[in-house]
Amino acid sequence: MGILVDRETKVAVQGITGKEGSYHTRLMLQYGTNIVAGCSPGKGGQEVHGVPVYDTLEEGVRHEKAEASLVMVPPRFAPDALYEAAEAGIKLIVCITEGIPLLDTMFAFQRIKARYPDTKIIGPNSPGLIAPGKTLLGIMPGNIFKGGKVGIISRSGTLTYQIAYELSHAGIGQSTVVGVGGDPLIGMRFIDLMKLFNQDPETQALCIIGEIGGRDEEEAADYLGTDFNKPLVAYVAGQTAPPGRKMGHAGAIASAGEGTAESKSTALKKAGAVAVETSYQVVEALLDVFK
Amino acid sequence: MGILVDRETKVAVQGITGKEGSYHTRLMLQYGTNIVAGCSPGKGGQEVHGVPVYDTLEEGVRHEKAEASLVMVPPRFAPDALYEAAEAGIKLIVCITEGIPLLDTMFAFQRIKARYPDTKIIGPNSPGLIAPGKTLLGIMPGNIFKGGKVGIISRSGTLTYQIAYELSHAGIGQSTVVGVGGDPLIGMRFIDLMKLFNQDPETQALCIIGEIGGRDEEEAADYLGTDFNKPLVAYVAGQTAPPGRKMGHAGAIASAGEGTAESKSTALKKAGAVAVETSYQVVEALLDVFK
Amino acid sequence: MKTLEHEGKSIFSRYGLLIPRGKVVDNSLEGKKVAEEFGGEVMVKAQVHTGGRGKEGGIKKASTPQEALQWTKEILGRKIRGYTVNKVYIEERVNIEEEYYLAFILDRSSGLPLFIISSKGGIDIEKVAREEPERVRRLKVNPLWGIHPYQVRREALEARIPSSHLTPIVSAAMKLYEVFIGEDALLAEINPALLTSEGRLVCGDSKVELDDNAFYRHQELHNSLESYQEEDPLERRARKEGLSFVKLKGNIGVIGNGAGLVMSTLDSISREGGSPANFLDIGGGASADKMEAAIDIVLANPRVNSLFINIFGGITRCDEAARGIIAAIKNLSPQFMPVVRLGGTNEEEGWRILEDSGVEIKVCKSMKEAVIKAIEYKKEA
Amino acid sequence: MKTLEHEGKSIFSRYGLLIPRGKVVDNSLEGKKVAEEFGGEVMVKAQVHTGGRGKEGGIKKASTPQEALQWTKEILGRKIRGYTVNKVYIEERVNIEEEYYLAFILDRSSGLPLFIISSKGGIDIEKVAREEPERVRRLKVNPLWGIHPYQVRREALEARIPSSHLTPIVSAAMKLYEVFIGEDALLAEINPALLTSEGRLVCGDSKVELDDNAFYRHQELHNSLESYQEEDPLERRARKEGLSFVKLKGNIGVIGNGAGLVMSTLDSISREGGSPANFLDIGGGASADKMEAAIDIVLANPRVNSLFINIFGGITRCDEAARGIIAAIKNLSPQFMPVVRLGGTNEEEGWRILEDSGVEIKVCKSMKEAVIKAIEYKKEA
Repeated sequence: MGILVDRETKVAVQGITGKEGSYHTRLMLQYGTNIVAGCSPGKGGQEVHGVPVYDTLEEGVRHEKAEASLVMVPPRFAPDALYEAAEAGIKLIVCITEGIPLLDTMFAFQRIKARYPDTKIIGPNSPGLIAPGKTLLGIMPGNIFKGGKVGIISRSGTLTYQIAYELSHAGIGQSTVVGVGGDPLIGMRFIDLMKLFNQDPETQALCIIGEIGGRDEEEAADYLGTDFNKPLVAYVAGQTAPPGRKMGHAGAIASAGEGTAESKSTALKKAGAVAVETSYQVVEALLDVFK
Repeated sequence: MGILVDRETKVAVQGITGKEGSYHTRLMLQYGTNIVAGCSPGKGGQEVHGVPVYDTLEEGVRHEKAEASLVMVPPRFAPDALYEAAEAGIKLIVCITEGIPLLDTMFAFQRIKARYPDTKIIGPNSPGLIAPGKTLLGIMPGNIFKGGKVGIISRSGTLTYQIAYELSHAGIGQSTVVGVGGDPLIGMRFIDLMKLFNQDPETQALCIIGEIGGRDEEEAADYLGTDFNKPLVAYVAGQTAPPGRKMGHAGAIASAGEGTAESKSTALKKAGAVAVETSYQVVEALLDVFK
Repeated sequence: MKTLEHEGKSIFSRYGLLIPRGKVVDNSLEGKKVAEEFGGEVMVKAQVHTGGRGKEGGIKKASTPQEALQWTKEILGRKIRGYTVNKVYIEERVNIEEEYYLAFILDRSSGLPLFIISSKGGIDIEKVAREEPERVRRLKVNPLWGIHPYQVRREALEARIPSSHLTPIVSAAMKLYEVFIGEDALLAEINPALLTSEGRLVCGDSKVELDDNAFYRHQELHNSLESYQEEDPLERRARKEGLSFVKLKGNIGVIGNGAGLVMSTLDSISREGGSPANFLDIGGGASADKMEAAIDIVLANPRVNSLFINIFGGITRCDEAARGIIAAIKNLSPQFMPVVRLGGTNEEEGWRILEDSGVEIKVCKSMKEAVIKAIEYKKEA
Repeated sequence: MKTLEHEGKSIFSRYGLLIPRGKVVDNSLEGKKVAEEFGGEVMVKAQVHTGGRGKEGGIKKASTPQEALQWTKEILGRKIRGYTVNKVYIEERVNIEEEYYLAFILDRSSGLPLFIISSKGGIDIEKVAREEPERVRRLKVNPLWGIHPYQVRREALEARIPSSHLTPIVSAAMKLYEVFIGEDALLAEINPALLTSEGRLVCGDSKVELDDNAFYRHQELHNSLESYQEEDPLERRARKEGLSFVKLKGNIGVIGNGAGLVMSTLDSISREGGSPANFLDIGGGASADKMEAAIDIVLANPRVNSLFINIFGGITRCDEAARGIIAAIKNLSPQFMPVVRLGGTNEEEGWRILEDSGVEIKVCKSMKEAVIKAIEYKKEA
């Protein structure tokens, strides 16, 4: 199995009747994801691509035993979806929604942590995660991934696809690929996922795709220096980004003097990672690892 | 020792430089209470009746090892005093203050319960508690109490003094007397204290002084019918109170059909208590118990 | 402190809850004018601090401005459950499809806000709970978690509200919680919560109880409320003096220190065959000034023909209390002999002071004796 | 979104924080008039979206209305760190006893509001933290517990603020937290927080950053803010088109889908010796309309002499993306040959469509090749 999810993982889609929700439900079903339920208030009793829809997620969990959920609702309804999922007993919540007010995220994380400490959240503003050939929870294009032995943790969407595509072409498959989300406040962070990859027998090397802003890469470097025991290749995007400017999404912003691509790369290098300077060097570095 | 407190209990007074705080600190010291510290922002370094004053309670706990605290500050500062005491590590907070907005009390209780589940709170709007001959935490007139074997739990102030006075005169001393507070939302309730009295070897009988409003007496009756194994005499004041009217303090109000003195007395009687109809029958009933 | 319907609705409206257009009037001509403004079809509603207005003829439908005038005239000045109607609320009518119930109340037992929702509104919620319990749901709200739409949806569906009505119901419930927390309410109730044929949720009535202790946070609002003006004048005066006073139906005036002690005094009077005229707690201290105000208020009740002062001396000693009582009685010289019972700290000195004062007082040592004397000593009516 | 000083102060004031009287003016005569109104002694402060105004001559003391006129005249129109001063804030002076620092900031690492307090204000807090760390305290606020006066007192005392100043400091910090939560702020800073000789705490400056994602909750406020008018005109246009655009200093115009991909494109260009003119993320979909707007914005920058479009086809397939690119380029007919790199789903069909289109495009298959071509293909300036 991949980390966190496998072929059997029973998935619910929150906001399944929406345009995005319904579209990606179809793509995920095609990929083989075991979507057992959807929810959408006022739409209970309908079906979306054969998936039963409930008014509340709690019914989806009760009747269909959903274990993981995908949040695909507009930003102002997303916090409610997180609370609902946590209370319904969902153990892995993948929040795709972009644009949630940060204090909403902050309160939701704190409340869920206090009351349901075992609930894991990926995102918000995450493309989801994929265990290639097994299951896909998110909006990633499944066809470009290939099963294999490299784990990927990334703060980016398209860049991850780009790198995974190149890896697949070069014959390097992926065990699990996780997009942690592009927001400044996210649930599972690099370090949380590194711990899972560290214990995952399928994963023989890890690739981290970082960005300017925050301290996730620095934390990863700290962890790498202590307990992590697999080869790690890292690329941190944004070496040319001017400080103080938001690059595309909310989380990608470096404050003066800290959270720059350079400082992050340096920290990772010092801790023993192969830190490369362009995305296309990731493949070379991983080929080196497996030589 | 009494329940909750004994001669050695180290007490801090929050609001010690206020008029009430300073006055009752003197009375408590005279009674023998081991007051080790007081706090009052901006007054750190002073002394009140020989008790060192700190700017923050945390310093009082750190330097003087205070274990219990008395809250004697005006209503709008009282929630802060509760939070401060809980975070400082105080295990028993006795809140004398009357007139705290109920939602402030509600939030304080919920937050403290979530973060410091072992912290006990008595009150708000409590006259405090006394272990006669040992220690006094509160504004009760110490001289009318007498050490002995009857525990008293009461929602009232003066009425408790009246009954304790009559008991003392009749030769029936008290182990510990606790005023739970006259507010609709209180910390320790009848049932919580009954559990402590149940285990207290010094207490051979219990006297409950109830009032209209709420469900504390009914809860006490439920507990009495199951686990409580000492004689219990109860008086519930307010048999003539018109429903829907607040009698003196915020907690004493019976809603239509529930929380009346009659329904409470009946519940207690059914559970095996001796429920009397006037305060002066309490002494007779307890004399009967010890006959 | 309880609000009138229109006051509660104006609070609701500030939080974004929908209310019908409405205006308060105190004469029938104005009632007509407002009805005209609203297009003729209006509700005419007595504004009084009591429930059950409908049954007592305090709520009427008018189909024309002239009818509104007539109903306003008929309702104004009327007595509803002891409350005189001084103001009437003229409100536009809405197209009602369903009547629901929504409320938050501070629950004493759990110490939490309790959310109550029912698919049957417009009548007493306790009655619905008894007769159709499956249509009422209660949810204890953990305030650290908050209340969120999914909880309202779940409870609404469980209470058998159709899922097509969820959106306006959820929105209203969330706003009502904001009212509850934001205004320091002990109760915030919408009953009926009207689902209109346009699919909006409109507050048909309001019931709000505010926490007097939180007055300082909402001074502007509290001062604007009409309620204080409508209490019993003696109760109003007592409140101003800082005394806790409740008028009862009997003839024995009672003053004591401490709510429990006063309540137990009333209990004892009833048990011994008497009938108390009031509850009056002077609180701690028992100074001569407070005692004087207390006696004055108690005696201002024309039914009172006996006076019983019951003081327990704790920290305030009985000798101090005795001096206060004597000073007060000297100043007021009541027409009948007060019964005074003093007990507690320094009681013997207190008794001596009372007895040596030269003032006509019946001094009693035990409560039981005092109660019996107070019943005997009533002035012949 | 960051506010100007006077905008932040007006927010503070709504929450009960004290601010000096002040007025915004855009001409020197008005500056004089306001100074007269305030009694002559005023501060004249440039309103620009950048720090360090003082050092750049953007903040001046005036002792007479005439001086205020002069300073206003001198400051208006000036450029401060790239920002033109269009407005000046005239503010009354207060009697300063101490300058403190208070702020709440959303801390990414802990995911919590961070309270920062210092006994040294008026200068950059990071500098104080480096040089006198004992005078700065940081407290992570658990939002479920809240922040309470005792915490502020404790941190203030630890930061060496004298206990006689606690009351106004505590009150201001509590209100600042309300601003932070109530306005969806990412940063709410008072620096300096002026303790006046009258013992009040007055906000000497304001620094507020609001969360754009929470716009819908604060529409009135956000619409009233001046900040949007002052961005680069191209950035403003991009925002309106829903594109994420940041102007840089080079000459190669870059368009891509996905923030990470575009950032990595910029990284590659720099590494291969080129210099990017901008960051532009068109997001998902890559429709012809969006592509056209993107190219138009990139080419509107006169420094641009090369265009690099880098698209990874995921769910949106490369063939769709290719058709969009061709339509956009046909409409705009740029003066130099665009380098297009397509990769991912259906890439071969995408390449074929581009090559068969008849439009002048250099099609590249790998990113590295594309980057090198984009550097080579720049139009001779």
